[in-house]
Amino acid sequence: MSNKTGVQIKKKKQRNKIIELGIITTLVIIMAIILPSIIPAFRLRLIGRFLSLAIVALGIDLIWGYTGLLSLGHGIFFALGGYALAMHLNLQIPEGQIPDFFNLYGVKELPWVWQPFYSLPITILALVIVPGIAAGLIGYLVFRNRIKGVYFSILTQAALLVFYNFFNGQQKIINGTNGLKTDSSRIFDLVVSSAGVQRTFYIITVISLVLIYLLCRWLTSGRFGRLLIAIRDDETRVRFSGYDPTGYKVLVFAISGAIAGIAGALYTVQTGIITPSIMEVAFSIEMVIWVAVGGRGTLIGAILGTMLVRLGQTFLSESFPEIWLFFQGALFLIVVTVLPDGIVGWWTSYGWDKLRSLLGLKPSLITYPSLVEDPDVQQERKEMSEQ
Amino acid sequence: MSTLIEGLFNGFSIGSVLLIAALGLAIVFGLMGVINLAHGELMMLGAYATFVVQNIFKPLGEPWFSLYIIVAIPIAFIVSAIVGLILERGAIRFLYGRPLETLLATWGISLILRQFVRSVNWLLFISIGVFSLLFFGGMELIKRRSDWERIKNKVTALLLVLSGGIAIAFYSILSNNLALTKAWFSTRNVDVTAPAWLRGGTDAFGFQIPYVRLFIIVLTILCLIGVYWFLQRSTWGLKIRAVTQNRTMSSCLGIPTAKVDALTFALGSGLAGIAGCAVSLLGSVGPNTGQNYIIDTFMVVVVGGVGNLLGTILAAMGIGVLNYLIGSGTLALMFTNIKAPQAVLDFFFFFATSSMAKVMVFALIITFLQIKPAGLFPQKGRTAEL
Amino acid sequence: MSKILEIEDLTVSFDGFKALNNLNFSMNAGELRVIIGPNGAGKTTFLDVITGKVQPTKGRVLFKGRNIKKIPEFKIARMGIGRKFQTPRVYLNLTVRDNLDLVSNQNKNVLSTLFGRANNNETRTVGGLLETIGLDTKANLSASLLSHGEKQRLEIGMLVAQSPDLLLVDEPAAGLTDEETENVGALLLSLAQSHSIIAIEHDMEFVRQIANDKVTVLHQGALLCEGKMDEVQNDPRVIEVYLGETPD
Amino acid sequence: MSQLGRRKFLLYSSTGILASLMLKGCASEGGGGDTAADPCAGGANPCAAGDGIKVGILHSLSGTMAISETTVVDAEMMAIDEINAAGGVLGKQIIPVKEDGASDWPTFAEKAAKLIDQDKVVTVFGCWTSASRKAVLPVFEEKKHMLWYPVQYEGQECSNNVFYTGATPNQQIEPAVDWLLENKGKEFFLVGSDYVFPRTANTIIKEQLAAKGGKTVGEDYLPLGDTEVTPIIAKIKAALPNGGVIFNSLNGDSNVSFFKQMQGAGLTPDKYPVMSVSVAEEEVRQIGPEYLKGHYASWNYYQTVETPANNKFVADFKAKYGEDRVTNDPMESAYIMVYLWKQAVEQAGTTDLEPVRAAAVGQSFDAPQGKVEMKPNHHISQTVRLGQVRDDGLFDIVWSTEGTLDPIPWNQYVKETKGFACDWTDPAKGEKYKA
Repeated sequence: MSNKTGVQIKKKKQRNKIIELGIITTLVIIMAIILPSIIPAFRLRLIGRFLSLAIVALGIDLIWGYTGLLSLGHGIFFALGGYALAMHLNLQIPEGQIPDFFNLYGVKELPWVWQPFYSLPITILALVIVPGIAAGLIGYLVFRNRIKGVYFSILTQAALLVFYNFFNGQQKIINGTNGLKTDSSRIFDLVVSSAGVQRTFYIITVISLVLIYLLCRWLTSGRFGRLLIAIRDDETRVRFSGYDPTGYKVLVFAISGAIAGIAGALYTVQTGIITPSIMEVAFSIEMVIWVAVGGRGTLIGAILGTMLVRLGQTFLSESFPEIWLFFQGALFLIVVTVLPDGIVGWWTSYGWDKLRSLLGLKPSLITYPSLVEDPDVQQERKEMSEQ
Repeated sequence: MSTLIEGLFNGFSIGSVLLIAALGLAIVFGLMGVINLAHGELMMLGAYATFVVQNIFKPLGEPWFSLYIIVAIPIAFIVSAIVGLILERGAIRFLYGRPLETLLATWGISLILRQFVRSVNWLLFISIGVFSLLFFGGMELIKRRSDWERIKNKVTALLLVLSGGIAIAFYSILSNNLALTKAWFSTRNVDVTAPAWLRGGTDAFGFQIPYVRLFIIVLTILCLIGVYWFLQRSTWGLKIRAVTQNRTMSSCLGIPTAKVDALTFALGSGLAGIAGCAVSLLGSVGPNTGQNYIIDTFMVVVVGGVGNLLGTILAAMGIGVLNYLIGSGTLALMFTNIKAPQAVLDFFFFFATSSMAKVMVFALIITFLQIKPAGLFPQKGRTAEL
Repeated sequence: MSKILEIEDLTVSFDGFKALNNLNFSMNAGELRVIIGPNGAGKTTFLDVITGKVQPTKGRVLFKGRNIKKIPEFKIARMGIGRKFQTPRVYLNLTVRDNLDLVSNQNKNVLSTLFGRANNNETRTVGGLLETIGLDTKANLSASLLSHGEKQRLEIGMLVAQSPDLLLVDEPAAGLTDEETENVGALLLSLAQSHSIIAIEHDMEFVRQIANDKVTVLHQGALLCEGKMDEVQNDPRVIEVYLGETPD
Repeated sequence: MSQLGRRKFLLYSSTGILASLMLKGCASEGGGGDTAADPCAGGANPCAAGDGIKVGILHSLSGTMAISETTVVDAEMMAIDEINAAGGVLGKQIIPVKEDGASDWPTFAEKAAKLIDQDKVVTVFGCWTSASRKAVLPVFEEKKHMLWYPVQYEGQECSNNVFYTGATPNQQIEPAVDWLLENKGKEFFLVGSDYVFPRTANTIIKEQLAAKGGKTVGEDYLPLGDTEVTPIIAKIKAALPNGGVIFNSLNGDSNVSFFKQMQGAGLTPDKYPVMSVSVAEEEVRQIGPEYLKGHYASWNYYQTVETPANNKFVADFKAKYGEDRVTNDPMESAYIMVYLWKQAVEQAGTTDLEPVRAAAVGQSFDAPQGKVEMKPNHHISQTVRLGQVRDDGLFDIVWSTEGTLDPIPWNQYVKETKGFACDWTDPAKGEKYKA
């Protein structure tokens, strides 16, 4: 009996995998090849930015959805990645010169932190490694002492504020509030804001999103992923089973930070500027709500949620700028109270069946497990056991 | 000597602002385990209440105007407490035991409250009133029917749509009336002016002590005494502590836990209101007022340890004094006086600006948490599962 | 016979309150020891100290002759101490099989967990365990769908998958039906053939079922008496402490 | 079951709230009156044919900067309404398209691109902070479009695509420092918010003081939005035990805390006069005149300027937006720039960008502050006035330049830009040339 179901499940899994792969390929073709040729450049740029935000949402989902760590400080890593790439682009100037803004503050020598960013490979490495290490370090200092839950959230938020102040205050190193522009810089002798370069960045964004999605899939599907869920659900148990949760949490937080770094870099080149305001408290909390709307603990939900919320925001803040905050606040409340599992969670547990019954289709075949999973049966069982 | 006293006094002034702002938060977090990101906005409401009271007293002239602040404190407490009560009943009680979700929900609330003070006008106010009257009144009426349980969902939905529709219609019909749609506060900051007796200061110990600072220190001490008395000596305080210790047991003993939750949250919110009244004497009053305090106050709670007033007090004072010593450059000067090596001096002068002092204080907090992860006074015993 | 666990002069105090007070305790390898005691006797704190969750204020704990002071919990677990909690603590969002698979993982380092796959040995262990705890038909169900008793059994199975030398079991019969209590008791007894076990229990019926070796009675953080079940049951001090709560 | 019921209830109630908010939005959009009816909104674009001329208005309507920027929007809308009431430009009505920068710099860039590409506006009036201007600058430069910027700023910029109607440092900061040196003392303490304008302003002041025999005894920067100024006040007391000049470039909320706490600490205007460059009538009102009385500010315009144009401006503004409103320098600059643009369009006879850009230089306008003229470096000539706060929260003008000062965007006190100038009328000179 168990063997038989095991084989069935394996087959089903394989089939699902193929379907998933098919969907991904189709989406990639649509996003990367068809879309750029049919919508205007500045809208494409907008979508590119949303997609880069979806990447950071994947990172948040990894630590919040799977590992149960709510970071309110991902803006730090996002900004670090963005700054890394922006510094490289700002250095694409004739030999011996330093970026313009340094003149404002009377800086004559390129600060040492800028030196490595002359080289593109080092920059690309740095925009992954630097946020990763920063996240790892913050994570290590916090997790080592078993600080978790809301304490962790608050500390990440405070760290965010500290980085924000630091970047704002360091005009002589990274131009303070004004931030770094990338639009008028050149890359491979092409202007960054030109349509061709932007389209390339857009395609790179789509590809990165897919690659990072696959990475997250791989991370969350195996034993490692199950352990993350175990840490989320009962960390003490994990510890008494002989695992050291600190190492896992540090690693996954670092990975999440690195993902945010990549997202930040892609976002920056498609925005044209990076400033410390990217590290404002509100933005980092918004990242969490994207994941919550889509459905935490489901990777596709993170992407979906980001796109929906950002599109909604663009539309609503264009139409009703004065009351956009009402909407946003309501969104937080609704998602948390009514849709705790997000759209994807709701869909898998209610929506799909509802749709089928609306269409007059037979409800999908009830096997033993799904019978047990049925909330009503569960309720009944509970009531019976209470009697 | 005078420098030392001045330094300590200034540190304590900063600390007392942190403390009065963190007090309500510490109570709500310590007793209920709820992280309230809207705490700053409750402070902001207290500050706006102070503004309104001030404007009511203005036409009365002296000597009444001098006393407005005394009236404003209880009013601010009441306003914030009522709003806190509504929030607890309306949203937060559904989220007990889910701290991270509470955190997100209260952030949503804070966004709404910030926009509310920007947009609020008589019409919006009345429309909300109409809606509440229709909806909750209707609910009360229908609840009496015997088949209530069966029709609950449908009726709720219907009532919601109906009363919402009527309220919106009401709003749109009257929305051309300029007198009604004039925003109460608008998006601009409002001015709260301390009464004359709180402006200026007195010379003592060779430096000037601002009256406002003294006032806030005294107010903080009064609040502490009040909270201590309430929690330790009053019946409701006993009930609150009982529920904190063991909710199920308390409930079995006939303590109305829901009421206790609401009361605790209202108390914390009310204290935020008083804090808002206090900070309105020092800084700006506007929709974003609360945001300026929220992270600092959380740091106080984290360093102090959960559910321990003494820890909160020490943490607030400690952070206050550190902030002052580093930010004002006093520490850097001290090291100059004792002829510390140049590298050490450079280090301390680098952090001797207001911006960098924050960076330094945060680094110190993180270091502190390496030694005492659960704060100054951690809860002990086997119930203290981290 | 060698001592698997020795506890000398152990004191644990929380803010002056002594949860454990100069406790001395030792047990042999292969023994099944039942610890009883009224509420607040310090039973759970006792387990907390052995597993490294709480650090002793005074005294020391030797596991297989090694002092476990300052060793983090996960390392103690790797040394061979497994613990079952009072309320069953399994990973509700994972399937039964995954629950067992996680603990049976032989190399629990971050990287090997990330890149490694379950080897044949481990798969076999998991398969065998599923049968032992009687959950093979529900192997692919999410653990949240199990009944209370099934969860208790799953958790015991997870303990075994860890292949520890010493099992600490905290009130395994709490909240179970009579039939399930019997099941769990039988499971414990069969495990006792290959493991050393410390079981904490309130349910005297159950204690009688499993207590073939010695029984230890704790009271106010200190050892009250120790001996065979019959001796303990008739000890006047024990009767006094329990104030007639013992069914007789 | 009750679980489900509750969820449903919450779902319904929140959708209800959402719906009501949406309707509210529509209502205020239609009835509020501050948004001009926009015949171009929605669907196809009938405006291209020539029913009106679309201009963009790009400010923060939400977020921290909304407090300041909405006042500027009011002034711009007033100018547009006046022009439309007088028959419009080239016989067409001006149609303002408002966008919200939301106090977020990337959003500014995004909305700028939207205004240009999608709404096809002929020019944009907008921005307040330097950071937002720097964020949109690449957009305007790439599209060779036109931005009008109404706020005093740190200079060190001169774009062909921007017209600046706020003061450059030599039209605000430098005269103030000269006056202080002459009348108030030689020792200066510099206070500012931690961002580019105060930092650059203070760099200039330090150079200027060094050149003119003054002394900088200390400086400190408060993080944006921070309200605890005790450490700074302690520093001031330590550095200036017997009184001296405080030069204040704090921004927004921090000013409130600064002045309130300064008074308590006994730093009074007679011993510690404060010269502010970001405190105008609107800010005085928010801080409370009680705290500010006797302190100074440096601007080109005050509500109390006595010119016929200003009397009309103030009266019209109060009639339009309410008696309790005040006018200030950025609002006046915003008002000016709409008129300067209108004149340029009329002279060019078209709204095409290049003719308008060329025609704009040399336009002069009888502004509330007096006559102003757009110079070849795309900044305007201005009168500089120092004001002292009086009981009612307005300013007594204590000093003023004779006539106007020409703008100098590249600062002559800063070594790197000394000797440079900007001239867009001569292709050989352009953005930055050695004069």
